[in-house]
This record gives sequence, C-alpha cells and structure tokens, in this order.
Amino acid sequence: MPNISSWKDWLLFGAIFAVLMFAAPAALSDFRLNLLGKFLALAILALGIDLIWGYTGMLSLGHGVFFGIGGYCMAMYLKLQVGAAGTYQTDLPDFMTWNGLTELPWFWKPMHHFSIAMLSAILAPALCATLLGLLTFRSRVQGVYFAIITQALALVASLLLIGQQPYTGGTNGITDYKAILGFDLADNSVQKGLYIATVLALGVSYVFCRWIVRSRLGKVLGAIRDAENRLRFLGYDPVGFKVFVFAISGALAGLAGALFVPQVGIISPSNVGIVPSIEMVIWVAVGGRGTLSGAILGTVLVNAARSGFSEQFPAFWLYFLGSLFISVVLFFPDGVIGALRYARDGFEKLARRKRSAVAEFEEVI
Amino acid sequence: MPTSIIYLEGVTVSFEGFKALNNLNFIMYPGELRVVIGPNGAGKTTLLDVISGKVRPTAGRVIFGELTDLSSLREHEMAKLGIGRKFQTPSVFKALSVFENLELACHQKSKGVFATLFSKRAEREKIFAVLDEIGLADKAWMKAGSLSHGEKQWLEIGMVVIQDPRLMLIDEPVAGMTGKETEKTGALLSSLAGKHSVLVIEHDMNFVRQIARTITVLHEGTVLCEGPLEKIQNDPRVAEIYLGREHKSHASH
Amino acid sequence: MSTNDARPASLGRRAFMRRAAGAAAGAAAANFLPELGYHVMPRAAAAEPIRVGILHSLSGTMAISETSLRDVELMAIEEVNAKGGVLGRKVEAIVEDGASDWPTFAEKSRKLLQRDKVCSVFGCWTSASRKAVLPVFERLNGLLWYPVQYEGNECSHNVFYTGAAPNQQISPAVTWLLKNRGKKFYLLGSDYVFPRTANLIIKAQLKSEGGQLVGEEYTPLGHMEYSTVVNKIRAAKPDVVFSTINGDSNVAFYKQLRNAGITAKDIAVMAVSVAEDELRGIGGGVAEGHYAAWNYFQSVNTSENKAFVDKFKTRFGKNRVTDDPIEAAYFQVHLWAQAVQKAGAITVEAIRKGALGQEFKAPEGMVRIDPQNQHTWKTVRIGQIRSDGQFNVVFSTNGPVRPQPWNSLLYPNRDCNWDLGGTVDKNKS
Amino acid sequence: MFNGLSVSSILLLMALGLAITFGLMGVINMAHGELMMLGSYTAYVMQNAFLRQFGDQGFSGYFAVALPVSFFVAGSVGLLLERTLIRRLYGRPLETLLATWGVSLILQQTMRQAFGANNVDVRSPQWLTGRWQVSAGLEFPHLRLFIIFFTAAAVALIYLLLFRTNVGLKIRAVTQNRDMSACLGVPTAKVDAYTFALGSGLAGVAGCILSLMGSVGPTTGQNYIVDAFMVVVLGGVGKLAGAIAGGLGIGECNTLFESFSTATMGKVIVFTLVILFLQWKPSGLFPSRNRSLD
Repeated sequence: MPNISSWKDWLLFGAIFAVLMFAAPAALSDFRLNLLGKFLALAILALGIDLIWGYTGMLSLGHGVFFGIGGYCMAMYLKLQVGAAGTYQTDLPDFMTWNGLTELPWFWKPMHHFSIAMLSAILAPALCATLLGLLTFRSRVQGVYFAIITQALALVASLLLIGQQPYTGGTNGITDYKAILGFDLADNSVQKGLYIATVLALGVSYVFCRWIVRSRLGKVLGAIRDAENRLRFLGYDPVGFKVFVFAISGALAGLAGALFVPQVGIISPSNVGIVPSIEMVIWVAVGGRGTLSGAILGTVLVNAARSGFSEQFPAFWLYFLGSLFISVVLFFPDGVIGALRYARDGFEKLARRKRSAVAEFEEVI
Repeated sequence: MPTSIIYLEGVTVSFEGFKALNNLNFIMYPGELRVVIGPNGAGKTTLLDVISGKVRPTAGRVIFGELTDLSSLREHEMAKLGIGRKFQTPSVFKALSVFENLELACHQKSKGVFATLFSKRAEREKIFAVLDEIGLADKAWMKAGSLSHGEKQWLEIGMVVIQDPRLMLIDEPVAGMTGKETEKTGALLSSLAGKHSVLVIEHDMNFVRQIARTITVLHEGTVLCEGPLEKIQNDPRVAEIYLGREHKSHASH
Repeated sequence: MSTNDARPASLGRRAFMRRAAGAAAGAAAANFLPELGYHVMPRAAAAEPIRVGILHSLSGTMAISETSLRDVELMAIEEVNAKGGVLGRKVEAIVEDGASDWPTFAEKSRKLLQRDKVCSVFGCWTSASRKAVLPVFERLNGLLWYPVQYEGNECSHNVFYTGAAPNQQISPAVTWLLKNRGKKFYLLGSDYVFPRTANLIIKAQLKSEGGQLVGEEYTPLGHMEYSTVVNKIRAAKPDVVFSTINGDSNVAFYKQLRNAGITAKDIAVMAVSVAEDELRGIGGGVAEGHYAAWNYFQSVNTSENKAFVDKFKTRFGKNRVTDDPIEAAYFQVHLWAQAVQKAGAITVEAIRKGALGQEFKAPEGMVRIDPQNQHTWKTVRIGQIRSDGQFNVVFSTNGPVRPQPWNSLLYPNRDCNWDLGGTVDKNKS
Repeated sequence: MFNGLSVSSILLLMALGLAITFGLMGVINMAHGELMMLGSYTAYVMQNAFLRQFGDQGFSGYFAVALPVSFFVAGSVGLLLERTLIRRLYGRPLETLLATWGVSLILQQTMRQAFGANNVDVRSPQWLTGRWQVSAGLEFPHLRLFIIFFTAAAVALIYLLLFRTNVGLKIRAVTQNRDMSACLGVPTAKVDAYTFALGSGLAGVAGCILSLMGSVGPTTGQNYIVDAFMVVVLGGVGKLAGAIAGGLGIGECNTLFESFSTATMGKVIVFTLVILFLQWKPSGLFPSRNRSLD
C-alpha cells in the first residue's frame, strides 16, 4: 500500500514525542506528571492489546495477568531494595515476616538484580503467553472461546496471588518501596526520571509495533482477523503468527506493568483480575482499535476522564464508563481515531468503510 | 502412463451418519483440466475439501503427486505442497486491499512468522501481471471487501493463480458472472491447464461445454461415470439424474 | 505556589493535550474541571477554611461498607463547623473515591496531599487500601486517620489508628469464648491479610490458653457456595467457629449454616467483621444467637450514644444503623478537631503532637489516643446477635484497654513507641 | 455427593439462561449476572410488600409470587436490551461482550442508587427453612432439595419448549439459520427478541432463588457470571445437554477438590482443569459439527 502520509506521520510522531519528553515535565505539577506517566505506561499495554485484538481480531480478557506478572517482577525487586530499612529490620519483605516466613522463597532470590527483574518482567509474560497460545491456538480455539478462556485465566491468576499470601502479599499486593537503583523514589526528580523512561519505552514500543503491522506479517495478521481458515489454504499456518503476536502483546503488557509499579507505588491482585482486564480492552476500543495511535490516545483519554470524573462525582463514573462501552461499540466502532477520520474523509471513502466493519490498515496518527 | 497428480482410493467421508463421499475412486493426471459435475449433495465440494485438507476422510487414501499421502497433513502444509483452492462462496480478505490479497497469496520460499516479518516489499510486476489477467489492475488499492461479487470471484481465482500451484481446485468459478465474464474465465482456466492441473466444479453447463475436456459425474458420493462431453451427454444414467433436466430446460427455450 | 501551581499546570497540560491530539481537549477539560473548582472556591471564602480529605470507596465492592463512613465523617465535620470550626476557621472536606481499587487509593491520597494540601485525611477500610496509601503518607508527610479494626503489625508515624488493635477485639474474644463456649475452635476467614494474620494470633493464643484448633479454612472474597465448608465444620465438631469472613460472603455463610440446621446453640460463630450494617444484609433472624466482638454496638447504653444514634437516624433515615467503624469514623473527626485546637496550627507535626494523649467522650465511652503508639484506647465488648439485627452486649471491659499493635505472644520483644523512634525490638536495641 | 449435586444444580440454574442467550443465540451477555441481581431484588421487593400486607406469618407466600414476577422483570429488561442494543450486534460477539459489560455497570449503579450500596436481607419463607431427616447425621435442607428439583423441572420445561412446541421449532430454526428461516416466513426479529427475553427471564428466576442462598447487593451478579460462562463453555455452546453436563462436572469437581484442599485452591484447580480440557476438546463436551468454512 502506498503510504503518502508516511513522512507526515513521522513528523507528527516526533512532535508529540518531543512534547511528552520535554514540554510536559516542565509544564505539569508533580502530581499531574506522575498521573500522566501512569497513563503512558498503561498506553504501552494498550499497544499490546491493539496488536492482538485490533489487528489480529482475538479478544484477550486476560491481559491483566501479563501486566501483573511484569508489575510483580518489578515490585519484588523494589521490595528487596528496601532491605533492612523495613519495619522489622530484617532483609525479608515485611509481609513475609508477619506471614511467618523465615527465608526468601527461591523465585524471589534473583530479583535482587534490577537487570534480571526487568528482563523477567518482559520475558516471563511473553513465555506465559507463548505457552497458553501454543495450547490454545493449536487446538483452534477461536473468538469467543479465547476471550472466555483468557478471562478464566485472569480469575485464576488473581485467586492464586491472593491465596499465596506469604509469597505474594495477598490482597495487599506488594507496596511500600523505598528506592530504585539506589535513587530515592520519594524524590520528585526520580519520579521525573521514571516518567522520561516511560515516554522513551512508549516511543520505542510504538515504533516497534508500527514496524510489525507495516511488515507483511502485519498483513497476515489482518488476514487472520478477516478469514483465518481461508489463510490456511494460502500456505500460512496461523498458529505461529497468533502465538507470536500474543507473546509480543504479553511482553508489552509486562513492560507496562514494570513501569507502572514504581510510579504508582503498588501492585496488587486488583490489577490482575477480570475487571481491570476488561477495562484495558475498552481503552483500545475508545481510541480506535486497529490503529496504534488510537490505542495510546484511548488509554490516556479514558484514564484522564476517570480521574477527572471520579474526583468530581464518583457516583456517575460507572454510568459514564458504562455508556462509554455501549456508545463506542454502537456508534464509533473505530473509536476516536475512526471518528476523526469520518470527519476528515470524503463520503465515498466513508461509504466504503461502512461496508468493512474493521478499521483500515494504513496508519494515520 | 505418467504418475497421477491426485489419486483418491476408496475415500469415504461421513458427517454424523450421512455419507458425503462413499468409497470414491478418482484419478487425475498432470496438466489435465477436469470438470466435475453432479446434482446438489453429490459430494462435489466435499471432494475438494478432502483434497485440500479441510475434511479428513473417514476411510481411504488420498495420494498427491509422487506418493505423498495427504490424509495426515494440515491445510497449510498441503497448500505448500502446491494445492491451491478457490472456494464456492468467494472468500477474500475484506479489510486488505486487492493488492495485499494477492501479495499474501504470492508464492514465497517460506511463509513462516519471521520470514514474513522481515520480508521485503512484494514483487509488484508479478502481482500486476496477475491483476491485468483478472482485470482488477485499476482497483489494486481498493479494499477487497468493497468489490462486486464477480470481482471477488476473479480476485480469488487470481489468488490461486499467483500461488502457482501444481493442482488448482476451482469451486464454481462463474457463479454470479455475466456471460462475457464467464467466457473470459473459461479462457483463463483453459490457458492455465497444461502447466497446472485444474480441477473445476461447475453447474453452468454452457461453461462446462466451453472448457470441458474430461468430465467426471458424481452422484451420491461416488463416481457415476467419466469421459468426454459426448459420452457423458449420451449416458442415460447421467441424463436421468442430471443432464436430463438440463436438456428439458434447454428444450424449453 | 502552594495552591497556585496546579492551575497553570492544568492549562499547560491542556495545551499539551490539544497538541497531542485534537480530540483530547474534551476529556482533558473533564479532567481539569474539578481542579479549577477546588482552587477557586477556597479563595472565595472569607477566612481560608482548613481543608481535610475524606478517602473511601464510594464505588466498587467496598462501597457497601465505606459509604457510611463518608456520610458520618461529613456529619461530624458539620458538627465541628456548627461549633464555629477550629481555630476560628471552617473545616472543608474534599471527598475522594478510592473505588475499591488500591492503586486508585494511592493516586487519590497523593492528590489530596500534593494538590489539595490537606492537613489530614480520614479514610480507608481494608488493610489493602491502608497499605497502599501508607507509603504516600510517609513520603509526603501526611496524616491519615484510620477508623477500622485491623490486624496490627504496623507502627506508622503518619497514621492515627482509631479502630481496634488485635488485643482490643480478637484476643479478648478468644479468651471469652474459651471461658464460656468451649475449647474447640474452627477458624474460618476470607482469603486476605486480616484473617490470615488474625488467625496467626488466635492460634498462638489457643496454644497458650489451652484451646484446641480443629480446622482452618479460607474462602475467596465474594465466595457464595459454603455447603462444603459447612460440611467440613460439621465433621470437625467445633464448639466455636471464629469467623473473619468479610463482605458479601458473610450473608451466604450465615444463611447456608442456618440452612444446614446448625444454630448458635450447637456451634457458636464469633465474628469480628460482622456489625449492625452487615447484619442488615444477612438478616438478624438467620444469624440470631451468634456473637461479634467490637468496641461499639448501636445498643450501647451511653447518653453520648443515644444522641449520636438519634442524630444519625434523623439525618440518614431511620432504617440506617450505626456500627463500630461508623462510630470510630465519627469520633476520630472530633479527636482531630481537638488536636488541631490544641496544636493551634495545621502543620502535620503540630496536629500530631496535639493529638497524642487526646481524649474524647465517644458514643462507645471514653476513648484516648495512646501517646506512644498512636493507636486508641477503647472499651472491648462482645455482643450476641438479636433477631432484629441488633446486639445484646454480653461482655464488656470496664474502661478502655491499652492498644498493642504487636501481639505479645507472637512478638514478645516488639513494641511501637514513638518516644523511642517507632518500632522497637528489645533484642536488637 | 448430595452436596455436589446441589452445587451443580445451583451452577446449572445460573447457567440455564446463559445456555439460551449465549449457547443458542451466541450472544455474550456480560450483564447476565446483573439480570440475576435484578431477580434477587425483585424477591426483596416482593418480600417487603408481603410483610407490609400480611405481617410476619403470612409473608411466606411471597416467594411463590416472586418467582414469576422476577422472571417477568428480568425478562422484560432483557427484551428491552435485545431491542435497543443486542440486535444491532448480531454476529459481532466481541462487541456484544463489551456493550453488555457496559450495561452491567449501569445496572449496578442504578441499583446502588435505588436500594443503597448495602446488601439487603431476603428471608427464606418458612417452608424452605426446614430439613428432611433421612437418618441420623444424614439430612437434606429443604432449600437445597427445592433448588435441585426446581432446576430439574426448569430444564425439563425448556426441553419441552424447545423440542416439542412450535415456538421451540421456530427458535431452533432461527438460531441455526436466520436467513433461511426468514425466507420461510419466520419472524426472526421477534423470535430473537423473545428467545433472549426467555434467557434473561431464567436469569431472573435464578437470581430470585439464589437470594435465599447468598447476598443480595448491587455487585452480587459479578460473583456468578464467570462460573456461569464456564459451565456453558465447558458443556459446549449450543447444546443444552452440554450445559447440564458442564454444570454437573464443575459442581462435582468443585466440591471434591474443595473438600480436600481449600476453597480458593478448589476454584483454581477447577478453572485450570476447564481451561486444559478446552485445549483438548475446543468446542466442549457436546460439540456441534458444521461444514461451513468459518
């Protein structure tokens, strides 16, 4: 496909990136910046969901799990950094002490090293996704079944985390960190640093995803979404592609989790369960699935709206969120980006999109 | 005699009791253009399903080319072996452009994950050659979903052609085409025969007459008879189950 | 800078949003509406009011319990204002919704402290939410007033605990049961921190006081199918089920226990998370005869309580009931007001100093903030559930009991004492 | 054993409505739990009405009335839902999932506004509080017996409806091939609407009954939804028999594992098993074969 608008995209991308990178930290209060940092971390996860749902047409309701794995890996590292500074003056995380553990569980030990924690935060979810993917996709579990299986996965994961309190901190999750890489997390400049890191990570993830969806593989994904079985007769084995994209999407979720934790200061099963997993999907839906920019935009918008609304009138937040779900599905199948395109495009183009329910492939940020 | 391109031996396929194919024997030689006809429910589409791996035979063997038994392979593996298929109801990738549809179908060394991830842009001239053949060159960048029924038929045929398979399975290629288009299709298929083996299923008898060299008549999941057009037309059993009606309808106008 | 920083920030942010994507403006506006609201309003008022935060779950699963706390805290603040406020200034509450989601609690507490610059926050219910906000309060040096009984093992400079410590609820209950209902205990709880920690304490206590553990079981929060658990209980033949079940599950548990024909006469259930408010959902009839340990019951017979209950009912409707956390939420506001009055300033440090040793005639009787560990001296009571969903008080300590954040059996050498710099360990120091 | 049966019957009761809306119609209705919640609240309202009318003695009768009423209430809400929302989304299950999730949020908040955030108390009528003493140590609570029999009856009725009546024929026709039946003059839109209403109504009844077992609050529905889906999926979408088998399977397993591990682990094990099982039999216990390409 000839992408005339390509260079424009990059220009715009650069501009926004610069704004996030330099303008935002200067302009925003620490509180707002921290909030924005959190949103952008989540946006990375949204990119992952967009890859698998928007582009490949598989709805995963279990991304909270991957996000959680990433988050917990980072949390373990941060918790271990506390060391003897904790309430009990022991090297053991406080919750282990009051759960009667006397020594560190094996899977905690390597998390002393930042590099290992960070790596596992990305690789562990990817591995998880690969395994589940291999199982699920080989047996040609599709569409709704996949959604429900992943949903069950989310439930199981959160139950496990809660049940294994001595090792995971139970419902409390893991919280109360002091420092990252020796920098004091309380320090605002450190928080700024984390924000910058998040922006960088988001930028890289975006470019990476864009590269994927622009490659021929990207087209194969689209073909899987349209008519997976037809694709088989062209000599492609969908399983490999689906596992691949599922793993990537899992890894992105893990990365998001790892960036989320030090900024928010807690990871707990409430980030892993069914409800958060479904909300993640709606971010993408609102922004416009099948467009990477939409995923990012949607995440920021919905979360900004959430903290805005719930600050003002909490009771109505659920009404708002609920009607958001419905109206997006009914009236803006292509989300905000889609709506923008409607506005921009001519009627002839509009008529065409009406016929093809799914968002188009060309990337216009 | 040369080795067959496809050879079915005693193949039976049953769906919850109903036998779509019943101990069917069928053979085709390289370069042949074979037309399979038969009334509805004769098992024509099932025959293609078995050959292209969509359906596993309940009994019997399916041999492709030099003694490769297909019954253990999965669809994409068969496609890699060189079996291309066009479906009865045209199924193309609606959200992709016509060009991209062909690009995906285009014959590749490997169609694995990383090969596709790192592959360079497609061979445009090859694709446009096909686009000209199927008369969609000007619509290359349109979404396949917005093509007319006939155009979708063409596109899917194009997708089979560009796969460059040894055996082409073409299911009702001219359904929903005008007389002119039908002729064009016929010409295309005839031209393909020779370097490819082509297996066509069709109802439209005019079309059959246009392209048919050898015809196989299926009835209730087995081969009723086989041979050149005249032989078929003069076979009373065929006339009775199938062409009979055709003749009447022709007589009537 | 203190209150100004946010507005230019918001503009900057909004500007950035517009650059980021045209469509962002709408939601960005939605996002910053409140900001403008908050920061314009105070300036309009004559004497700058004292801003405090209220942070409870108003949506999500925990809303069931926490909305009442918000209500009563606002009521108490009005009382304070009616008496002319503190230091001659009105008290203005900024209400935030924790949405039953721990990260949200952290986010909101950060907002209250950093943006709204509140001098104290009344809030939280679950241990999870408290643990989530704790680091925020310690970093940004805020002050949290926490009105719910909890598992202990905590000693924070930035928290005043006005609910019961384990030794003011769990331990006395166990002792009482051993004396009055029998030795064989079955421990049943929801699967989270409070029950598991509480049960550690109970087990230790059973060992030392000659009780016997015949079973221990945890069910997921929101668990609805208790038939198997009930069978296990029946098989174990305990004298007492010590229940730390929390939330909806209680309803299912009591109903199905009763259904299986087990009444309080056969096996007594002692609950530490079931109060009048929960009983409205369970139905007094179903849980009749079982017990609960608290510091306060609506039926407590003090003049303060009568006044409190009347006021509460006239304000929120006669079918609403008061209970222990509601009462704690109520009196902690008054303790806070007294503290500020005494401190004469609204810096966290001043209020903290002012609060130490502060006393108040609460509905439950006299309460007093312990000057060492910042927990609260409270009277311990055990109530028996009546069919009308109220309690008959069957046991009561005479006078308030000293709070002990660390259980003396599990952590003999550990204590919380801010005269000695917080958590002290007699082995180490 | 009896225990497992009773648990199974409850699960099946939850899943019954879903087996129709999701199983037959392929509509992923995330608001199913909330429809049950509506049923529970109906029971609550009826109970209070009766208490006001007949006082403590006479109120027992309320339940007999509450059952059909809850069916009607949930059913009509379902009807509304189908008319306004779901019918626009046929063939787009994933979108339906999201939209109905939105609906569930709204329903929750509405109930919270209407009845307050607290749980409300639904009392069992006297005739369900007793127990049936088989022998010493072995006794069956009337309530659980009632649920088992009620579920059995409901299943039987649905079978009759689907396979013995003209309406059922229409329903099956439409759910199997909408266009074809439309050509044959079946009022598909109508049938869709009523089928969905039927499923929703069943959810309401389930909620009404479960209000005697568990809590009644705005978020009650959330506790049931996943289990319900698991049952249907395990059983195999589109097969009522599947739902039954699924209910029995999960119920028995759950009680089994729970009895020798903890409730939490029990749940974890069961769900993990279901997931694994679906790897092995992707379309459930009772797959329905078809020949179409997708």
